[in-house]
Amino acid sequence: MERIYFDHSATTPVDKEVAKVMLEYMTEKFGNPSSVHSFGRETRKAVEEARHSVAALLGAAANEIFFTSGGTESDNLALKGIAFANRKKGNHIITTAIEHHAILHACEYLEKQGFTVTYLPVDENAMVSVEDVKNAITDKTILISVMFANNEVGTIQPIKEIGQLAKEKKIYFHTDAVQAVGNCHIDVNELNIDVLSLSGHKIYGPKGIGAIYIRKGVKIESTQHGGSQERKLRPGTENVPGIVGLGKAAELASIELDQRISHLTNLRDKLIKGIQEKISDIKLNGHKEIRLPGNVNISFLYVEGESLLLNLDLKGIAASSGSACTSGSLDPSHVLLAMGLTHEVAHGSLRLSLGRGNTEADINYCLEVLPQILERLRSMSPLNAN
Amino acid sequence: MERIYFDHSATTPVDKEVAKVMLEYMTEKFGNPSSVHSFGRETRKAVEEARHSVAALLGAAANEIFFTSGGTESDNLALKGIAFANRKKGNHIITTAIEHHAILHACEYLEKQGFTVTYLPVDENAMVSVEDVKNAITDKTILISVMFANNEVGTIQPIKEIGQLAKEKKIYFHTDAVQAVGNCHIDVNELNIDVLSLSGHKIYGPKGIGAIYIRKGVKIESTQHGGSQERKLRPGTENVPGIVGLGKAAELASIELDQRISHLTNLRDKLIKGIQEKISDIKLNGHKEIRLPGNVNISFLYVEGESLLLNLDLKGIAASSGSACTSGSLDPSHVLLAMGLTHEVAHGSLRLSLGRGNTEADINYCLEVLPQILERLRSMSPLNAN
Amino acid sequence: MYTEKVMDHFTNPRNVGEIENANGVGEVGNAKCGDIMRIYLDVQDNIIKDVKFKTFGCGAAIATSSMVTELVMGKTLDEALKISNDAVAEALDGLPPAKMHCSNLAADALHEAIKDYISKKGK
Ligand SMILES: Cc1ncc(COP(=O)(O)O)c(C=O)c1O
Ligand SMILES: Cc1ncc(COP(=O)(O)O)c(C=O)c1O
Ligand code: FES
Ligand code: FES
Repeated sequence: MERIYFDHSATTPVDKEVAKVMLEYMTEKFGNPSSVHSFGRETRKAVEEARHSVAALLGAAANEIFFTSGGTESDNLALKGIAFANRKKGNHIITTAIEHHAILHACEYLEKQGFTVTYLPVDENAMVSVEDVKNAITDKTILISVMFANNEVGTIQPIKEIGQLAKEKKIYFHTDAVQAVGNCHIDVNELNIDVLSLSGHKIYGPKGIGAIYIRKGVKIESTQHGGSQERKLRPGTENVPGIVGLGKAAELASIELDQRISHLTNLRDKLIKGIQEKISDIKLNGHKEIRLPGNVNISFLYVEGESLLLNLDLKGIAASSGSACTSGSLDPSHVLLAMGLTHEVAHGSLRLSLGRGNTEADINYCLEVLPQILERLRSMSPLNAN
Repeated sequence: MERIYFDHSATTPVDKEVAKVMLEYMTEKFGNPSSVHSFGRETRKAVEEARHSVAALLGAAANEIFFTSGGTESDNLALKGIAFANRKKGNHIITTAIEHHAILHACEYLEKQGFTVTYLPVDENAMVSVEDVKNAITDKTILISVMFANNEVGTIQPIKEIGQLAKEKKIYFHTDAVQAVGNCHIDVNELNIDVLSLSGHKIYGPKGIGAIYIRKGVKIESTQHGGSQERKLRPGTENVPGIVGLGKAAELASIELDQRISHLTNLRDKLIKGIQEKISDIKLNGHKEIRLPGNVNISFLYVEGESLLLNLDLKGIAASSGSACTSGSLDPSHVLLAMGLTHEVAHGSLRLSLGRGNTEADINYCLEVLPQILERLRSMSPLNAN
Repeated sequence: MYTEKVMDHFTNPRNVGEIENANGVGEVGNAKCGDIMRIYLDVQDNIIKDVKFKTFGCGAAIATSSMVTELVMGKTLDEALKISNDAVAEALDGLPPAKMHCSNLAADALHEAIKDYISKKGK
């Protein structure tokens, strides 16, 4: 059976060119960048070139980019690194209720360490209000962390305005841009971003590599201790193939960005429209327009996410859900609940996240299969009104 | 020019089979192991198989293995994770003066957090005394961390005896086995090891992946916060290709271990003997017998390490040194100084770390080139007595 | 890491060795890394007729030693005294930031050797 992948927000396949260059740096150019000899020199050079490529994608300077093991580590480093380094200035952090767990759980940890965290609410579209951010600021606030785009419902936040506010108030502004990088135009200077997290495997790069942009002058301390790699901020032998792969992926993202956005937006809107036309009792989650180009998130009333996923999987379609039943935790997605969805509606949510490899044919196939599955599941449901 | 790689302690090339399987998990089987669909199922399975392979190499159970981003992270997690989780029991940690910076700097961090750390001295062979460990134990001691084999001079520590002692005293015992794994027989039960760090790129596996063995029942807390990957101890999307690659490398290490040890020991002894015969005024660093099979570390009096390295590099030989001039730091290798070497002698140290790809011909070439280089450098040296 | 010029002076160092009846000798140890350099001068009529060096140090230390001897050969003492660390590094098309201190070795040893010559002459 042909398989259709609609779960690009979870992870993406590694681009062929990216894989090729990584292979070269695994078996041939395998030196440790810290080494004096020629094997070391060639990888040291490659790491610096990759740093330039990542910087270019964000409008940053190369020496403002540090490589980490992924989005989670970048988020942890941003929050803990800034919190502990600026403790004397204050102990208050502002974030939102819909952040990724990497942010939320790092914040909970910081609360145990004596920090105070404000978790801002969002509206029914998962949008944060700049006014709310403003009102939350106290003279103890040292950091504002608001995600660029939400991984579940795709809503893109007013980053520029929040950045502007943070700048005026001289508070550091971090954004978790793991989902936005490669899908949105990002210029850290234009948007007033001080610190930004990104992850390789969400942009057709490798898993196990990420980066953090840190504006020159930001006071931050490391969370991992060891050698002097990454200017001591992030010790450990550099993951050269990962770094080189991320560099290549960033390069491709820079080149293809406009094309990706228009391709994905087109497919996304076609899929949303098709579902709306063919299936009743649904709810589009996230902001109607200000959303990730590849994100479709819809709640199908009267059905439960996991059984929807399993049925789609049987038909060769890979997707994800905000249902509690897929995560093993008690509550459905904290994002959907924060948007005011009831448990029942949140339970029936389906996320189809499109990628550059998807085609109109994929969308058509999905639009053919989905109504049948829903009919079957709804016919079994005790909640179904009809 | 042909290049000879004698820097396997710094990093190793990725095995061809390892690279092949990684490639498959980058471009085809690229799913996120947390996903419900078929793409997720196939990688979830692969991750668990890799966990078994790593466990098998150590005589551990699969559920005692957790994947990290490398040796540095494993070391940090071991020390900080155990320290913070057992703070109520005590605040004293015992380690040695010759640990890798990942351990030493993590300890310094812990000292700032209120822990007390004893750094045990070593003898002239870089050997730790079990008696010293015993005498350092107080009723506040919660953790003993002694490296398995030293990365610079190769000395292998009395791990079993220290483990036995720790077991009797009911103190956790961690060992940084980054250099020993794949080069020594290790059975965590036989050796009484509670926690062990290893790194993929030192055993012909990928960079950017490592693992930590944690004996069932050991109280440890995570240092990174986020999703529920690696049973919440180490959140972040799993580096599937890295994990699968590490699994394959562990499998190969299990199969080839005896053969690697005899091959390397043979080459090592030939190289040491040849140098001793051909070059005067030298000093073999590290224990004569109880050392890593591939480690040769020799100080050449009257010369400085970096110029030695550069000259070797010009002849196509890649090596490393404990000289301050190669590291940009103020002091030469803390390991060599802890063994009682003077700055000058430490400055002239050369580490040739052999790997499974090296041949007798490589050794012969090195023995041909090295005396010429030393003659040249010594003729320039103001220290040379003659 | 190193420029072509550095590698050239490192692999083919100029003026290595000792001058038997040197009338100025300067030796300095690099406080930062423990490296050592010795410079021998043969000064005639205030002019450096010959200069040689011996160095225990890194690639940059050897290259700067070599370069400094080349820079001062045939110069007057006044001219030689004006040669700074930066000038030596510059003549080598630069040094990596972590290696800038190595050039101190060469310039300082030269200045010590000149001082030695002047003090001996004064006696
Ligand atoms: C918004 C967001 N932040 C952080 C992460 C964590 O990234 P990673 O899993 O690469 O550590 C993810 C993806 O899982 C994400 O979507
Ligand atoms: C003994 C020892 N411990 C820890 C490490 C750190 O491992 P990594 O660089 O993979 O993080 C190394 C290697 O650099 C090592 O040799
Ligand atoms: S009914 Fe089984 S987890 Fe929800
Ligand atoms: S002289 Fe030691 S670093 Fe250059």
